Amino acid sequence: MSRLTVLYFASLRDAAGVAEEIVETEAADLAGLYQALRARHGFALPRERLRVAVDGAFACWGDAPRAGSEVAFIPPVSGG
Amino acid sequence: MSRLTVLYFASLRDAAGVAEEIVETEAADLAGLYQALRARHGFALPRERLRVAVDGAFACWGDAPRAGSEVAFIPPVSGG
Amino acid sequence: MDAARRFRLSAEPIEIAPLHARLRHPAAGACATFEGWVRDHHDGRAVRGLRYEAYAALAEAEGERIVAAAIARFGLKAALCVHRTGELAVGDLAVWVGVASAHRAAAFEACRAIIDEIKRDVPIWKHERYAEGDAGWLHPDEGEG
Amino acid sequence: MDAARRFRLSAEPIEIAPLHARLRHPAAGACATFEGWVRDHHDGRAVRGLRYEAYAALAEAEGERIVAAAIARFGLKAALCVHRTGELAVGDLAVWVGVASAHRAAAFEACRAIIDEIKRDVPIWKHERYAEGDAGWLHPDEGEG
Repeated sequence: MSRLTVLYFASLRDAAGVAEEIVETEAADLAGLYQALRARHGFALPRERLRVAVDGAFACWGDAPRAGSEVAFIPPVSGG
Repeated sequence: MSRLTVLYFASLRDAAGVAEEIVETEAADLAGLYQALRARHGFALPRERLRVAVDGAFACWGDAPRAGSEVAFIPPVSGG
Repeated sequence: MDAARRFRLSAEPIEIAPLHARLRHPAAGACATFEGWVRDHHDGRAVRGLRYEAYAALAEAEGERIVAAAIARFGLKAALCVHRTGELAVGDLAVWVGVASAHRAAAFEACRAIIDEIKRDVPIWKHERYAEGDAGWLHPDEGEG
Repeated sequence: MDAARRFRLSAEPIEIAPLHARLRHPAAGACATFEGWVRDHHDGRAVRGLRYEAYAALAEAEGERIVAAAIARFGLKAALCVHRTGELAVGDLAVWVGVASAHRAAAFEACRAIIDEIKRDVPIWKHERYAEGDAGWLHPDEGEG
């Protein structure tokens, strides 16, 4: 069981209703973490359209969730 | 015999020693006019590297010199 | 803007003059800039204004990486980028990119590469408000935008 | 600058702000600019300064033609160009091109096309002064510059 912080942006934040939350997870990897949170919050975006970042750097979906880390799911960007 | 004004720019003006002059020419075309003026002033640039303009618009070397017109020989440009 | 930083987010209107001044270099013969302005329409819909939100820590790291990589790749004398966050109206400056290089080919290519990569990789999201009163986040499919 | 003219020669330093203001358009999402600056070197020689001379009547007609053609070809919202004449020092602005369009691809391509054609077709000549004390007109071979 890992306890970590998850950040939500843009449409994910609107759907979650919060910009961040503390999560306890038993997921084996970040893909599993997103799957669980998508089910809980009803996120419309499938994982294939997102990127994931840990502690302010892009990470891989196969990485294991680290206790105490800050995980962000990055919806398709639209700056510029 | 046509009497016209010739304008010189950049290295052609330096070589001619004047920015413009009145010329009387019997040349059949503007190419012949340049040939005569090149011989007179010792221009280094061959005609193949120049363009020619008449009355403020690009013209053709085969055009006949028109009395009263303003002819300019355009050395390779270097603006920008 | 911190003299060592070449990308930043700005919650305030972007002032171009001091950015432009930082590009000056005696060996630079070419300066290319790009500005993204808020348009009055998008995908056929009338736009009233928008809001940009960023994941600031990652956006600033990615932006800095992109600008630094362009400087190295194109041999630039200088390059800078600033991106707005917060509320913007039609006509407002959303993003500014400026580069200086010895010759113009590199200046154009680098400026284009920087804005393309900013739009592709920097975690910033646009929330558009439409004339009809509704609003929404833009999450373009790959290749869009 | 006369509001109807989109190219002009300037014997005085070019002021960017009023030119930039003329590019604004509510349907424009992209603005690209190009500036040519006097470099401190050319072909390996140290440059102290330079002078631009133009055949004004033909230069203004050709410049106007080039900018108008780019507006039509790229569907621009606006485009302007000003080129200096007279004496310039290292770092001075020699030429400014600015374009506004709905999207960035057209803005970059049009801005590049305008400066390329200005350099190729507009009768303006550069007289460089070198650190060694000599000076000369630049009459580049085709493909140079």
